[in-house]
Amino acid sequence: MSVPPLRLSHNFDAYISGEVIIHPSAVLAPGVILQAAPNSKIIIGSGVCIGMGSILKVHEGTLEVETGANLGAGFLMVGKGKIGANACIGSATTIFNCSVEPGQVVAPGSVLGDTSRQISDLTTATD
Amino acid sequence: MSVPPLRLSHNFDAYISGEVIIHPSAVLAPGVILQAAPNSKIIIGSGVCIGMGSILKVHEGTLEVETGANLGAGFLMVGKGKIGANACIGSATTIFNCSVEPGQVVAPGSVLGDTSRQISDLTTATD
Amino acid sequence: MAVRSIAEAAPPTPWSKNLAEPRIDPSAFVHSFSHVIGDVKIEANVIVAPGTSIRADEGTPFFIGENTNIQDGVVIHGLEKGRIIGDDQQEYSVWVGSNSCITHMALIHGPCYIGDDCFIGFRSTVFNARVGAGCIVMMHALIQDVEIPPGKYVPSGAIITTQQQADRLPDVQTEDKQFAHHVVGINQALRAGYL
Repeated sequence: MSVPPLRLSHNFDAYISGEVIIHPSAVLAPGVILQAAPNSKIIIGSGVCIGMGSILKVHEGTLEVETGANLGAGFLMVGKGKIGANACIGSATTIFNCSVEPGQVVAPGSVLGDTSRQISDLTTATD
Repeated sequence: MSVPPLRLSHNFDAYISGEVIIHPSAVLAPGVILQAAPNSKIIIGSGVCIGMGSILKVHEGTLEVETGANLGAGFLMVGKGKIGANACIGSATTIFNCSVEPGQVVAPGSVLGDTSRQISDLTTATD
Repeated sequence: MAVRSIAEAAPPTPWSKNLAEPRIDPSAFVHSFSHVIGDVKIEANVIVAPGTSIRADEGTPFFIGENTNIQDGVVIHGLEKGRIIGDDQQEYSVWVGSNSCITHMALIHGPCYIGDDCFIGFRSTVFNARVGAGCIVMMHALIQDVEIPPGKYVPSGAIITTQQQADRLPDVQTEDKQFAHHVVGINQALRAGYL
């Protein structure tokens, strides 16, 4: 799978909007965007580490990142779900409307929760 | 393998001693300790994210964390080595005198670089 | 070097009304980024590195023998109940003997006895146990509810929770001592940063 190169954001600050609860021991790298729509929320637990340029957005329900989880640079999560405690998500991974078990390791550049139609005979199709 | 639970640090400041060069866009969670002995140094690249209570120490040579790498809460690194760009290291991992490739994901609670004697016939010994 | 304000009396609790304070030998070094709380006796030339937490606020008292080295990120704590007998035949929640090395991020949880000349490796846990003199415990090990005879070697990642396992541990060999010595040596190099 090919993923665009990660680049450092010009903006060192995180952008946070809506109901977003961040434990004081969590850290957000530069350029992180956390956005919860009305009637939904984002919860970031203790010791969580969110890599540069990551984007987490939820439009309904709760998106929770549990204690000690580590989200690599360029992580994208859209929709509700839970990243379990101490899970480790490789850089440039996309998670759509699903969850990750505690302690789980996700390879960099993965796509989880993609339910779109797969075309098996394209040589460019990925795992 | 058993690892002690992560604990919240009492110290909200990082403790830094010796020649430690930190890019202004890197972020350090509470309780991080970075320590370089004389004639050695630590380099923390842009967009790096270092989780709560992590300890990085080098006694000779250079310990470098490249751009976009994420080090989970309670990470411990002792000795020289390089954490490659965008690598993602699970929480409570120990790295002793060795390196991690760019983009690599390391499972939480791992030990890398341990060259101590292994005992194969202890049924209790783990990988 | 003088001990700074991090040595505190234990807070009053339902089980302990007395505000015991640490007793720290003037030759010991306690880093200002560490916490030493309650009835803790620290002997000569002990080093307590940054980021350590030695809290005798529940189980008490603690003893740390001379020349012992408590590295960064170590936690020493004790349960309210349960005591071990120290080398002076008194009761302690945690006893750590002389010339021992408790390395980075180890968790020493009382009731717990660690003898003289022991090495406890990175991130290992010792809880409700006795570790005899001269033992070497490597990294990420768990020792709980057992008594380890003197001079035994616990490999990295071992989980020793029954006495049968403890009795089958191999003896320390020269190479183990060299490895432990190497790790302690690294800390000596880094110590220049504190003093």
